[in-house]
Amino acid sequence: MLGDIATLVLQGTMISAVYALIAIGFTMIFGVGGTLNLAHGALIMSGAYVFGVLAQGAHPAVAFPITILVVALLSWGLYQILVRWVEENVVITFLATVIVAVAATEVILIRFGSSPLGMTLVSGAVNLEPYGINARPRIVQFVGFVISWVAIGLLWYYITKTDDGRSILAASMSERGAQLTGVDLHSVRSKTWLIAGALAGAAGIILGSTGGATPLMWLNPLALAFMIVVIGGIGSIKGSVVAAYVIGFLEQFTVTFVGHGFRGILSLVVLVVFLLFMPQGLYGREFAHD
Amino acid sequence: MATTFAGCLGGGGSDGLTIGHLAPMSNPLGIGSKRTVDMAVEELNDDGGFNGEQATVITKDTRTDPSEAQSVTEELIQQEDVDLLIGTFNSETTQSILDLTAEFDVPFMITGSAAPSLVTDYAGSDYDTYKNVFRIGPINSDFQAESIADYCAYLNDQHDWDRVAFLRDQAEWTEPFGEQIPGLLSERDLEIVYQDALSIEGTDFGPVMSDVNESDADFVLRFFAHIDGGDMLTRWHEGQYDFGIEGVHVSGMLPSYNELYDGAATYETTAQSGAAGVTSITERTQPFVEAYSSRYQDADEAPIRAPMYMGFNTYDGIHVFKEAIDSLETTDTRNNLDDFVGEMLDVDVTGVAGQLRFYGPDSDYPHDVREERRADGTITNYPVTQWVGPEESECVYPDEHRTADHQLPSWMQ
Amino acid sequence: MISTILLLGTVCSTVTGRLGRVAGTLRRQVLWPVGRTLERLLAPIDRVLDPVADGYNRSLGPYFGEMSGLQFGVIAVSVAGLLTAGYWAPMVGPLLGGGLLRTLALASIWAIFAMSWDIQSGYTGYISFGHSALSGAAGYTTALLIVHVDPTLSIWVTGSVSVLAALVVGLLIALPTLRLEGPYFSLITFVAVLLFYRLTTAFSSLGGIPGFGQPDVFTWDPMLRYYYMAIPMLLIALALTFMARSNLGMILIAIRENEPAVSAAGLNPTKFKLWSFMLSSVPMGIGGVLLVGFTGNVDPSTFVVVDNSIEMIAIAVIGGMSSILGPLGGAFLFEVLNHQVLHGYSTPVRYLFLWLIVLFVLVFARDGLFRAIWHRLGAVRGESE
Amino acid sequence: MSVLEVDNLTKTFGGLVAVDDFSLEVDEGEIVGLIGPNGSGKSTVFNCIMGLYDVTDGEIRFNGVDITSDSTHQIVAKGLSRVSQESNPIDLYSVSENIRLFTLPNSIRSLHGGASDEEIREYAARIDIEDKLHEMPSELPHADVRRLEIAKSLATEPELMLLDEPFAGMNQAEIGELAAQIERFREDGMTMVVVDHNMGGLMELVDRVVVLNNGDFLAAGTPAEIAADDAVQEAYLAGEGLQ
Repeated sequence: MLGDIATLVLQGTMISAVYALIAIGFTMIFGVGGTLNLAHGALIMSGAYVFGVLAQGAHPAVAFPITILVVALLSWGLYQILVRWVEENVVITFLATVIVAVAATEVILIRFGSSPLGMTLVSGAVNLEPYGINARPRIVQFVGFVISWVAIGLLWYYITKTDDGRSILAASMSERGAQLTGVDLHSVRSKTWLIAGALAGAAGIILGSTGGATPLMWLNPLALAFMIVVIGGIGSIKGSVVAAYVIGFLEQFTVTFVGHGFRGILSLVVLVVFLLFMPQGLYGREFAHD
Repeated sequence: MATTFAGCLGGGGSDGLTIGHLAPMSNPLGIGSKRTVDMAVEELNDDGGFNGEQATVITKDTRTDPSEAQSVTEELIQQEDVDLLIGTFNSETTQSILDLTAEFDVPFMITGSAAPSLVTDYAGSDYDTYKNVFRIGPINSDFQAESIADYCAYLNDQHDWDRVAFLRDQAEWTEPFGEQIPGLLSERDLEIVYQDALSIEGTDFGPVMSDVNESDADFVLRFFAHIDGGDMLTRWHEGQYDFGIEGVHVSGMLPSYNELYDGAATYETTAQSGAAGVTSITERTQPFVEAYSSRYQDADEAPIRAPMYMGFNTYDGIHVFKEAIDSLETTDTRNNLDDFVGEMLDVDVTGVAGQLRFYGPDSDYPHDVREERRADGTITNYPVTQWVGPEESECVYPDEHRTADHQLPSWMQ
Repeated sequence: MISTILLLGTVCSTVTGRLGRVAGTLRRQVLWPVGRTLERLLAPIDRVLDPVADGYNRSLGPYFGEMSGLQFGVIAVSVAGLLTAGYWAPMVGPLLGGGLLRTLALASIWAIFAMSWDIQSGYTGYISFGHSALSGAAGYTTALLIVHVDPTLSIWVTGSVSVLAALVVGLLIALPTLRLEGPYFSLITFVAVLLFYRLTTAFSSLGGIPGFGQPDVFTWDPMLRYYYMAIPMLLIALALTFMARSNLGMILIAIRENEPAVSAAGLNPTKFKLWSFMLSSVPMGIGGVLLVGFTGNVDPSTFVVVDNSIEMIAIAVIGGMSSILGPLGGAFLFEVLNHQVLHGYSTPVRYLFLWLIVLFVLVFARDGLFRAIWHRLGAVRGESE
Repeated sequence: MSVLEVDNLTKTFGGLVAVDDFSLEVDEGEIVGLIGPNGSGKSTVFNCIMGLYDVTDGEIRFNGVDITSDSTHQIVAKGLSRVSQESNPIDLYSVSENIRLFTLPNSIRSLHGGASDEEIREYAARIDIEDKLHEMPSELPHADVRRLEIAKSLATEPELMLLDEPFAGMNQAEIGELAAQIERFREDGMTMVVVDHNMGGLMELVDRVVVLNNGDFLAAGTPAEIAADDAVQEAYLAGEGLQ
């Protein structure tokens, strides 16, 4: 039983770290521009495919940063070329980004077909059975965990300690206020999309090198990010990290004690409870203006 | 009335023989199938044609989408006035066009779906309506389950493996296996020590592997068509788990699959009709595979070395069709359906994936391809292949077709 | 190289933004002169038809919206075209790759879906990503009744129970969520349809992935089938137009534009949103029943999958959201493009092209193609609308 | 008798107390001014009355009926109406349609009810925008947009109207004109509460002034008394003064 719990904690921790990585970019864009970027999952998917292709020719250590850069640029490009022209209308942005996502699926189908694309970031696994934990986690999972926390740490440093980053935080608190203090909203948003893209790229690499890349792989991360953001509170990075762990552990719990087929169910129940009774989420701000 | 209407649209049935081929064209299975139908028709056209007539093939993409399949099928029937429909992969796309083909009396050869219900719920319950439907292969899931159970018994003989972890897609297609496998295994003195159905919407294999490991199973018997087992295989290799991975894995049938996953599929097995062309199931298998690979060695898209199982069946289907047409002495199948069915039931052709004969109207599986059994009753036309290198696989079961013994993973040897 | 390919995902957008100015010039230099010439040609027709339109405006105008002479003419010709399609489509069809009647029948079903989506999402701005769950509920109800109760049940029985089921599912989704803000509402509908999909694929009692093949199609005769789909579609269009041109439409749009103002007007927004959802569920149910009669197979990928919901949205966007007749036109444009005009291309290429058109419309013609044309038609003689 | 009674109203946002134990009574036919520096909680009081915010504590009664937990549309139906600080007409609708929206019955069955064109013209005439009925809100000058807000409010036939900074952004001439129109409403028997952050426009108009500071009741009295009140002066010292 104790071993079960240790296993659950280990596996929950690993998967949650990836979930956090998936959700943060989504919540940042939501927080700063009020934009629901439904193409977030598609950016994650492009991260997986870009890495998958690059890793066939280049060393993963080279392919990794290039992929992050490419996806960050894709995300930035998506903002510059499409979203900024429609962002004043929430509904149009919503629809435009979801159409980008389905179009991305078609592009992948045209180029790669529907079979999965496998890739390797790092190989190897650690056998923890001698330590009483019934698991042989892959090294790539540890890497994912580290990447996730490094990314969160960097982001936290950037947002709280640098002027540049503070303008993002200010804009997510109050756009009007930020504008009054001389923040250039457009450049803040561009930066947010760039950072969110980099995070999505990292998430895509981890997802791709654990489960392969497929043309419909954007759907689940998007639903996940959406749920995490609602539970964590819209626009709150801290909330998203916490909610990612809540969801990750809930899933692990379901898998351990109920069955693998029921994976997402408990998290869905939690989502509905939140929506009905606590729609502002764990760390959502109650708005007050007078 | 509808038929006559379609007739005047399409321009009559006497303007040559047209074969409609249906497959998901973004899937290598579909691509392989398209190439083999083109090959077969070209060869047979050169070899005197179908009852003297030249055939043309029109391939339509079903996109694994039932309504798309229906739409293109209707087009094939009404505009192209096809005399034969062949192909379809997913059971849902196949099912969605059964009514349509039956309504217009178009012979339909299934070459990619193994669900028994496609026969039992249709020709099995209303023979007269659905007598146009034949299955060329693979053998249906009921026989597959039996054959896989025999294969497990072989593994037990070979390695003393008698503890089985039974995993499957949480999807309707694995339910016949879910129902039959436990009984079949216990008849063969194998014990299921762990079982679960995995969500096809994405599964984290970490906990799954832990659970299997904890159950102390000798091997995993898994049935994955929707789930890609790549994550599982990588964990298996990297974690060097002490169990084998056996069963059916549709993604793993792709000839380039093991390369894609950097060799993580090595030592896994999957059952598949045609055995990926690695063995001589009949004397025609190897010539066919060689012709295929020399013809498509420079193609951009997979599969390059051999078509996947659907390709074997589609190729055989065209040959069966020629056989029936030559005996029928007309290519107008739609207006002579009863005679055509009669000829089909008389067919006994050596194909590239096995000997082809069909069950008659009164059997449990009317018009389904017959399983082949050796003298002791063991089914032999559902071979199992094992990955042994990045591009190499061997046929490990059954005895008749075996090219190598089943290998233990290197870390278990 | 790969990045260029992935950039394709946002190709549409290369056309946008930077080229916005070019488009502006294009509009001034090419489109306006062309438009003006057209106006000059059309104005006399407008004038000739005006008396007829006036008669309509006096009698039915208050209920279905007023029209100019030309608008009236276009509507009359379109309705006549749809009603006679069974006779002319087989002749025109071969020019467009054949099978036109099937495409038009399919377009009729999608028109029902898109119009139903529109009266709820397009009008209130509460975007539903889960409308396929409603048609799915109707389809699955029909199938389950046929499989488990009695295969010989009449369509009137299975049909009405199925529409009721769509309504019930609609209420189940709408009641708890409509008091939430827009994005949450969209999320719940999105999750609802994913959940529905998972249930139908996982459990054989719900047919699993192959679904139920037992229901029969209404007919395989293309002409008859077209009319089975087109006539209910036209009736639904009439009913929804009537609703949309009433106070209800006015209030729903006000909810989209400024929900607090609706409360301040003494109107209960939740009640009207709920009503719009119910009003949407019923035709969704009818569309679901028709789809069963069209395909004869009830399975997750025909009825439930989230792509279907997105396709409804795309159709409504192309035609013009919050106009009912816009989505109707959008459905015919979308399906004819998909199945006839782009006939020779592979499926992903076709869909990619269609999605790019949708993006183009979202950026450059937010009101939708048919709404834009409609307003131009109304203004050929200078006056606004 | 009191038309509106606010008893011990408290509203907190998280830890922040926006309104603290505030009470107010308004008698029939009165015009009451509610003033206070920026951020003193005036709009919050209005929002609580109109059911936009959930009240933390206290009770609100209208004509003796408890409306504390009613939602906005129910409160409007009972005869209370508010002209909000921000003008937010629906840009897609003309002036007359914007007014018509406020006359529609709250019923899904009433498909073609609502005010007739003449009735809409009358509402508009009460605030002198009857000649702008066919214009779009985006074409109107600021003062007319503000008037449209009042016309919409009038269209709900209120007994009591809450006006939130009606004079904001207007020039002296426009303020005088509007004050005169408001005066006319009183003659028609309407009760009103007018919020402003200073007393400039209110002095002539209101019968009585209530001052809020930091969410708290500070003072009440006739405009002249308030102008002379030391505590009020002090509260405004930090701000721009009372004028």
